[in-house]
Amino acid sequence: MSEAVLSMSGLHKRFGALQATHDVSLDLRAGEIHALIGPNGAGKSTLIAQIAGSLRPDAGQIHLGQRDITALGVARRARLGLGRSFQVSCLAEPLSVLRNVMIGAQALQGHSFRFWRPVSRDRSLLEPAYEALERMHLAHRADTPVAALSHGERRQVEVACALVLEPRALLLDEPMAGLGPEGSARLTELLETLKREVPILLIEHDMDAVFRLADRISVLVAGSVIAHGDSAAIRRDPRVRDAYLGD
Amino acid sequence: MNKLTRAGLGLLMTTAVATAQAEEVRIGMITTLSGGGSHLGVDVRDGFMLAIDQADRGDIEVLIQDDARRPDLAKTLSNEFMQRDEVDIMTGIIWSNLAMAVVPSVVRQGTFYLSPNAGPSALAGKMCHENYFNVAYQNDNLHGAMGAWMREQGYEAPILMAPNYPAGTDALAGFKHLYEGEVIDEIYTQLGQTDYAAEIARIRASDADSLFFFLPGGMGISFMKQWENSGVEMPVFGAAFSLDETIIKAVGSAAIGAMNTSQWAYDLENAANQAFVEGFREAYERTPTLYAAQGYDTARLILSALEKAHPSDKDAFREALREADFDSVRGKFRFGPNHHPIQDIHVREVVEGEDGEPTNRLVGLAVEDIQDVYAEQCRM
Amino acid sequence: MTRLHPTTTPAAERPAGTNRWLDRAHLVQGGLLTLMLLAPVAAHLLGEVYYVNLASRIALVAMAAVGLNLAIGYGGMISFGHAAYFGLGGYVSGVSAYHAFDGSLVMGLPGSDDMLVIWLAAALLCGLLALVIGAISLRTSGVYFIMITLAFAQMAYYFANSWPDYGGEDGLPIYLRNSLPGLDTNHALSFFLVCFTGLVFSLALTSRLMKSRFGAALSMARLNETRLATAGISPFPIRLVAFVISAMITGLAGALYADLNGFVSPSMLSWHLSGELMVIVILGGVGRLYGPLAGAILFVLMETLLGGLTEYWKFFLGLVLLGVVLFARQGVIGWLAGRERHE
Amino acid sequence: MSVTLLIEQLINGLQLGTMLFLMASGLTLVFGVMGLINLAHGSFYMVGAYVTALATASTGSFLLGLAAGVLAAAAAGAIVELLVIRRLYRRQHLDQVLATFALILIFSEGTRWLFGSSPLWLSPPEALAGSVALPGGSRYPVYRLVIIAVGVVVAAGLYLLIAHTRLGMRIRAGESDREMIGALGVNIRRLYTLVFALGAALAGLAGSLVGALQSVQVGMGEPVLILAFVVIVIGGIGSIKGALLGALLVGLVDTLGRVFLPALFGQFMAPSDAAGAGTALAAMLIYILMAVILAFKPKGLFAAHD
Repeated sequence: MSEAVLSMSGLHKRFGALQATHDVSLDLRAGEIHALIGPNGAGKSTLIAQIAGSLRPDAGQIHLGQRDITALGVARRARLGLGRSFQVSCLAEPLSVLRNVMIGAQALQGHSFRFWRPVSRDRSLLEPAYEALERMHLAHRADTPVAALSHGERRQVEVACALVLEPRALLLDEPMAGLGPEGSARLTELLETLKREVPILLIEHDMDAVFRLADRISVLVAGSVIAHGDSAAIRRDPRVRDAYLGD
Repeated sequence: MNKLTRAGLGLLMTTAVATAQAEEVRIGMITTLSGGGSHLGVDVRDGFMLAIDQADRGDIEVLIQDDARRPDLAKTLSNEFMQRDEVDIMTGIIWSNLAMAVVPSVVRQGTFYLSPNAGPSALAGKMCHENYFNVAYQNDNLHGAMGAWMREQGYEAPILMAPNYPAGTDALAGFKHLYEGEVIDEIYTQLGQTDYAAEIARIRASDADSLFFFLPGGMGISFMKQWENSGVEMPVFGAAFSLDETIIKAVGSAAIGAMNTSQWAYDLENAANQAFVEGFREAYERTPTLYAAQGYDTARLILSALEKAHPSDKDAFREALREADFDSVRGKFRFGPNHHPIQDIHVREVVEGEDGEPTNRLVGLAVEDIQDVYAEQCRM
Repeated sequence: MTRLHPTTTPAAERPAGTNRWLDRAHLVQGGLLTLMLLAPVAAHLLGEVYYVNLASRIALVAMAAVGLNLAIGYGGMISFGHAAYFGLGGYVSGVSAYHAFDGSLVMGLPGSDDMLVIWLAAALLCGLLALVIGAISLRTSGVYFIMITLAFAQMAYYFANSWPDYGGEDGLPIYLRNSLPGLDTNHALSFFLVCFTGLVFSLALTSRLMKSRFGAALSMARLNETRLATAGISPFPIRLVAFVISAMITGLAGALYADLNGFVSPSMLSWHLSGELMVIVILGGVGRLYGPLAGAILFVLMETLLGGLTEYWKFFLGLVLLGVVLFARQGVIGWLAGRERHE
Repeated sequence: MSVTLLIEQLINGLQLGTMLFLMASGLTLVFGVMGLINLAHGSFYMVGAYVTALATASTGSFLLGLAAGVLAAAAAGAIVELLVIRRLYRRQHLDQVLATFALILIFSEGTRWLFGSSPLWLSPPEALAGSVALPGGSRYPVYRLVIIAVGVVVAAGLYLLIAHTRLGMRIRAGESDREMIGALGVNIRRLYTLVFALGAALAGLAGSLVGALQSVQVGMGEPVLILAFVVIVIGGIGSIKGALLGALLVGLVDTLGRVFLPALFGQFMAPSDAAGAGTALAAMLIYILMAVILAFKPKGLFAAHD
C-alpha cells in the first residue's frame, strides 16, 4: 500500500448549531482517484474549503506528504503542490485563457515581486502555460478572453490552471458538471492518464463517471463519512442507498 | 479670451468697461464667492464695486475670480492675474491661510496687494513688505481691544474660547495681551465644529464671570443658537467676525445682548459712512457688514492713490497709498510703519432693531489708535 | 513533450492587419502627451507664462492621479485617502526648504533645498506611511476600505491643522523654489519640463509595472482574488506593495506641487483633495493608463475656465461630471480612444 | 470634574449620537437595500434645513416648517432617484461616487444660486426654547432632549417598519438577495424609489431638527456626511442596529474626548499647549476609533451582510 499524498484526520467544523464537518478522516494515495460523493447539503463544500485552506477546521489535521498544512493559507498550500478546480468557474473573465493559466506558472517560480520584465515575452511562463493548455486540448483558445468561452471550455481551463502548478495532489470539484457527453468522455480519458502522475480527489455528482473512474469512494452524509470502499462495495452499501434515495 | 467674460457675467453691469485709455488700471480680485463662508467674499466684492461705481471712472477694470476658499486655487488665480492679465493691483482675499499662500509671492514680484480682510500676524511682522497694505486690521486688533474694554468694565474672570488653528490661538493671545489679567480657562474647539454642547457645559461649570469667544462664520451662528438654548446666564463678548450683521440675522434673538468690537459700525457718524451705508442699502437692499465697509475702503484708498499716481510708477503710487488720503468710513484712518492701520476700535451691542430683527448698535470706544504689536518686527 | 508555441508572442498583442502604433488608442494617447508638451512650449514662446504654470499644474495633478489610478484602477483598492500622501509629499518639500532656509535641524537632520534630496525623502516617507496604513487598511475591503483610508487621511489633516510648528492651518510658504542641479527651476518652462518628466516617468513606470509579473499578479488580485490565491500567490503582499508604490508616485507629485505653488497647507491633506483626485481618475477612465491625464486636463481646465465665466461655476461642473458618468461610461479616455483591449 | 458635569456630558454625547443616527440610518438603509454609496445624502440634510428655515419664517410655525422640510427632502430624494440614481444601481461603486459627488456640487451651488450666500435664520420653537433642571442642579436645554426623543422614536419606528410591515419585509428581502425580490413579483423600481425617498426624508428630518441649533448654510451637509459614513462603517454597513450603536459610540467618544483630552494633557503639559494638543487629538479621536475597530473587525461591529 502506497503512502498517502494528502491526508486528513479528525476534521471538525461547526457553524453555530450546525455541525458541518464531523470527524472526517480521508487520505489520497499516489496513483489513485479517490472520489468523494454525497447528497446536497452533506458538507462537501465545507470540507473542500478546509482542504484548500479557505476555511480553518475547528479540530483535526491536514497533511500534504509529511507536512502539516493545517495552519497554512490557500496560497501557501497551492505553492506546496495542492492544485484545485472550482465547482463554479473561478477565472478572471476579461483576461485571456493564457493569462489565467500563466499566473500559476508564475507562482511556481518564486515570488512575484518582479517589476520589470514583461510577462508577454517571458518564455519560462509561456511554455508551461501552453503545455498545460495543450494537455486540455485548448491551445487554440489561448488568446480568447475567458468571458467568450463555453461552459465546458471554462472547466477545462480550470483544470489547466491546476495542472500548471505541477501539483502533488489535485482537488477537482465537480469537473464534469455542464460538460456534454463528448466533453465528459474526453475529461474522463484525461483523468485516467493524469492519475498516474498526480493523485486526484474528485468531488463529483455524475455517478457514472465516479463509478467508472474512482479507485476508492467515500460517502459524506451530514458532515460524516458513512461509507468507504471501492465502487462495487459502495454500490452494495445499504446506508448509501438510504442516504441517496431517502432524500 | 474676452476680458469682460473673465470679469464675470454677473458683473457686466457693474464693471467699468475698459476704454481705450493709455493709463488704464487693472485690478484683480480673488475672493470667496462659493461654498461655506462665501457671504464674506460677496460683501467685500459688493462694497468694493460700490466705491468703483460711485467713482464713475472709465479707466479702471476689475477682474473678479472665486477662490472657493482653497489655497491652491487662490494661488493659481493669482498667477493668472499676474502673468496673463498683468494686473497692477490685487485684492480680495478673505482668509488668512489663503493670504499666506498668495500675498508673499505677489508682492515680491512687484504687484501691489491691498488686503480687505485677512491680516495674519506674519504679514504684519517678519514678512511685511512695501507693496503690501492691509486696509482692514491686523487680526489681533479687535480681540485685543475687547480685552482692554472688558478689563475697563471690571470683568475679572473671563473664560476664552476659539477654534484650534492659528487665527484662533492668535485671537486669544491678542485678547490676553491687552486684557493683562488672569483668565479662568481657555477652550479650544475644532475648526468647523457644529456642536458646542460639551463646551457650553464646561463654561457653565466654570467660575467665569464672562465669556469671550472667537468663532467666525457658521461656527459663531451654531454656537450662539446653542448658547441661548442652554440657559447659561453669562455676558458674552466677541469680535465683529463672530457677530456681523449677516450672522446675527441668522442667529436671531439669541444674539441680543452680545457685545463685540469692530473698527467700523454702520451707525458711526461721519459723512463718508452715511454715503456708504445709504449707497449700499440702495444698491444691494441690505445693511452692509464690516466686510463690505472694508471692501469699500479698500477701493476708496486705491482711488485716492490713483489721483496722485499710476501704479506703474511704483514708488509714487506706494507713497500715495501710504498717505491714506481718503475719507474712511471709519472716520480716522492712517497706516503704521508696517502698512497696517492705526485706528479706533469701537464696541457694539446686538440689540433688537426697528424691524424686530437683531442689529448692532454702537456703544462706545474700546481703544483709541490701536496698533498691532508685530509692527516692531517689520523691517521694510 | 510537445512545445507548440514556444517563441511566438500572443496574437492578442498584435491585432491582425493593424500597425499597433497607428490604432485609435495609441493616436489618442500620443496626442494627449504631445499636446501636454507642446502647448506650454507654445505658450512660452508667446510669452504667456501663466499657461506654462497652468500646464505644470495639470501635469502634477495628473501625476498624482496616475499614482491613485495604480491603486484604484489596477489594484482595485479604492483609496479615499490619497491626499495623505499628496500632502505629506508637499510637507516634505515645505519643511525641508524651511529648515534649509533658516539653517535649523529637523529631527537631527539639516533641511535641504535640493529637489533630488527632497524627492527621495518624500518618496521614502510616503512609502513608509502607506506601508503602515496599507497594512492595516488592506485587512478590510469594499466600502470599509474606502472609509478606513479616509480615516487615516483625516487624522493627518487634523494633525497638520493643529500643529503650530509649521504654520498649522495657515500653511507653510516656500520662499525660494527648491533647486535642481544644472537647471533654473524658477524658470516656468524649465519647471514645467521637470513636472512633465515626472508625469511621463509615472506613466512609463505604471505601464511597465503592469506588464510585469507583479502587474499580472496585481491584475489577478483585482479581477479574481481566489484565482490568484489558488495559483499560489497571496494577494495581500501584492496589494500592499502596489499601494505603497501608488502612494510614492502621488507623494512625489505632492512634493512638486508644493514647489509649484510655493506653498503647502493642510488643504493638500483634506478629504476634498482625496475626492478630487478620485473624481479625476473616474472622469478620465478607471484603470486606463492615460485616463488620469485626460481627467486632469478636463478637470483643471473646467475649474479655471468655468470659474472665470460665472460665480456658480461649480454648479455647471457638477452637471458636466454627471453627464460624463451617465453617458460616457468608460470615462473621457474610453470615449476618445474606445474600449479597452485585454490581453 | 463633578458627577453632575459628567452626567451632563454623557447626555451631550447621547444627543450628538442621536443626531448622527438620524443621518446614518438613511445612509445605511440605502446602502443595505440598493448597494448604493450616496455621497449626496448630506444634500438632503441641507434641503431639509433650508426648507424648514424658509417655511418657518413664512408661516411662523416651526412644526409646519419641520413637516415641509421633511417632505421636501423626501421629494428631492424621489426626484433624484428617478432622474439619476436608478441608472447607477448596476454600476460600480466608483461611478456612484462620481455621480453623487456631482450631485453635491449641483445641490450646494443650486441652493446658493436660489437663496444666496448668507446663512438663514432658524430657531427652536418658543415652547421648546428653555432648559430644564437636571438632578444635581445643572440645567439642560429642552430642545436637545426633544432631539433625543425624536431619535428614539425614529429608531423604534424603523425597527417596527422593518420587522413588522410588508415594506419592511421587502426591504429585508432586498438586503439579503436583490435578484430574489424581483422574482417575488415586487415592483422593485418603486421599492427602490420609496426606500431612497425614505432615506432622504430621514436626512431631511435630521437637517430640520439640527438646523435650529446650527448654522443653516450652504455646505452644512458635508461634515455631517463624513461623520455619518464613519458611523455606518463602525456599525457595519446596512445594519440599522449597527448605525444606532455606531452613532451613540461616535457621539460619546467625540464629546468625552473633547472634554477630557485637554484636561488629561494638562496633567503633564503647560495649560495652553495642553489645550491645543488635547483638542488636536480629540479631533482625530473618532477616526482613530474607526481605524482601530476596522483593524480588528474588518466588517464593522454588526455587519448585516458581506
